[in-house]
Amino acid sequence: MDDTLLMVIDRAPYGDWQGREALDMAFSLAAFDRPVALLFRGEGVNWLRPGQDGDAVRQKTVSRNLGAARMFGVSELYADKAAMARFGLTEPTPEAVSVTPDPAFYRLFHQVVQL
Amino acid sequence: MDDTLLMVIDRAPYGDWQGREALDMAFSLAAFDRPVALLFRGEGVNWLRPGQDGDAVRQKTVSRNLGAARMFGVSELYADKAAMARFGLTEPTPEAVSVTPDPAFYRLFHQVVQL
Amino acid sequence: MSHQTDSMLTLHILNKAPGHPRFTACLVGMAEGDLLLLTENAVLALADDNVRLPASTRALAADCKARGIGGDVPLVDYRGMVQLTDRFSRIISW
Amino acid sequence: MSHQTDSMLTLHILNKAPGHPRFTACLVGMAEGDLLLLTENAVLALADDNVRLPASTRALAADCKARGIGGDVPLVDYRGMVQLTDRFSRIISW
Amino acid sequence: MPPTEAHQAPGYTLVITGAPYSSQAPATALAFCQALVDTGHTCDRLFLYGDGVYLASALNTPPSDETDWTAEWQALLSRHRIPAVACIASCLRRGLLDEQEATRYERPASNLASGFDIAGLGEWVEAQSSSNRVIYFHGGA
Amino acid sequence: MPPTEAHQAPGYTLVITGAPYSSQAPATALAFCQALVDTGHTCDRLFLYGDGVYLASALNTPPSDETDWTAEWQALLSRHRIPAVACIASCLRRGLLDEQEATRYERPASNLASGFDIAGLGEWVEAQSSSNRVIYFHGGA
Repeated sequence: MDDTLLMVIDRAPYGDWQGREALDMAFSLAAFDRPVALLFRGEGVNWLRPGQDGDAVRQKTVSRNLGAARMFGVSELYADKAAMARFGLTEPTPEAVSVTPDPAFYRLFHQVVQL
Repeated sequence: MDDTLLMVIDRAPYGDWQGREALDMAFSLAAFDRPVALLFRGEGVNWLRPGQDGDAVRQKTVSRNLGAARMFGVSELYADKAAMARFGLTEPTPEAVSVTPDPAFYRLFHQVVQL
Repeated sequence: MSHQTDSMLTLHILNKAPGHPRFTACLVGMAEGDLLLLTENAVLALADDNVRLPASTRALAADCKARGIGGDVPLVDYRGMVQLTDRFSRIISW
Repeated sequence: MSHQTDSMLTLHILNKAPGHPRFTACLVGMAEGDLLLLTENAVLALADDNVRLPASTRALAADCKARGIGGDVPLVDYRGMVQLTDRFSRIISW
Repeated sequence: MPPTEAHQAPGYTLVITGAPYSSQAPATALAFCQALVDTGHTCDRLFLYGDGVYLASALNTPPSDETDWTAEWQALLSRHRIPAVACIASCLRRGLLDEQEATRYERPASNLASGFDIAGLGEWVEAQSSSNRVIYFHGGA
Repeated sequence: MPPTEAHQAPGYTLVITGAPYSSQAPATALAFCQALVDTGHTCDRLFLYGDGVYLASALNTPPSDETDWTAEWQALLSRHRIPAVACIASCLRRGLLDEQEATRYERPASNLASGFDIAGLGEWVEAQSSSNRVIYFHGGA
């Protein structure tokens, strides 16, 4: 366990703003050089789906924000393995490491936050 | 099928205001002499639980509002039979008739509204 | 196009993600001949292994496109949604 | 009372109704020795036949009282909740 | 696809119960309303209820690269002379006030956006009989 | 039950992300915060984020027989000199403005309740290291 804060996103994109606002929190931590990781869990794995186009609903395409995560200093991205399979996201994504969000996983982090 | 509008409450009380605001709609219809019925479905059946005391969370006790429903002109109250059993509300309540919210039930009503 | 309405049949407009309790309640509440229109986060059901949708399902094109969802149900645009609300006089928003 | 904290153990504060996807996610995320505190609509789990709660469950008294929920887990008042947040340095709000 | 032919009036009442930035409801309803008028239908009124009243705040200030749903709705309402009513009980609880309510309750300001009026649930009851369709746009949670 | 003894400062940061009248979050957080101070703990700050910023509206006007959560929080904050900060990005989207932001964005009024300030997420980042506990009170949906 290090000092890293794990930000969990378990809501699908575009239907509400919770994931965006969680991402803003993660980016803020990174901007202040605090270690932060992201976990996409449950319906939140749909953030990682290829081929998104937010313009269709007049929102920003969230996967683009995500692409910038590493640039912003968010070092680790994780995806819920079972949820990826459930939503047909079987390919390994370049962005995220597949994990099982069990107690052992959560304990790798100093703090766990979800909105 | 008559002209009755069925207002469905499927959220538990006290955690949010959706049920209260649905009830306000039902009472408004009744105030204008429009026929209206209420269905408590899923977690919403907890509106019918005896022994509530909203003061404990500094809210009004919702079951009291409900007691006034007939007085306000809401003629029919229904409760989801399976959900009642699931939440240990096995006794027949004086307020509501147990039903199964299936297509045949919904078709008894001119309109079905839920918040 | 005629303006006949199917008086007992119902258009179910469902905008909740598949894990929401109301998603299941909607499917259970559908009668034969009813039509299901998936909007907003409900279109994720098209990619969800856990969900079996009725044959008479449509999905809002814009919401599918935003989320990168393909799927094999007919897509409708907002005008198509208007047409559906024209055709059905009974409409339930879930 | 000592102020020793169980450094790896976690207090899980859960306020979602039992049908919410996060309710299950919370139970799955709990380790042995962790404590579950049910608040707000989550206390309905005490009356819900579909839910099996871990042995180490507490519930917020005010929320139980408001909803007419009895149940057989220890109740804590808001001061008791403060004590729990004192005791656990790791706290997850679900 | 050919445009849907219009019914004769009476037309549609749209009810929004989800807030902008917490839900997609105002956005979906906007696109639907635009499609209504594009196909010659009449939108009799927009009714805001519950969290939907937050759409009517004149103070909503989204980032310049995000859609301003309040402004978009104001433009559509004005362009097609659609009356928009926010439920008074929902508004008062959630801090949406016109000048009259601000004065009545001695609050320091009013924030209701132009194009929206505050009124009671009677407007919604009225819609039940005067409109041909009442369509609800809820939050997603 | 004896009162919990207090830690020495640093104390608690409370984060509210659920709105009043749509969620119980501000109510549960209020009772928790009262219990904190009653047992000699320090509440370092209240941070409002997402829908939680709606708590900070000076225009919230609940019916007289319902609890006024904004007023209750203002009283508690003032009594114990607890700083309260609402996230600026959440506030702008949702129409919560202080005078400075109202002027900057040329909006017709401001509505931030006294006792609350608007600031960036830096305040929350700061809480991670300066407070001993950061406790979140979310909406229920």
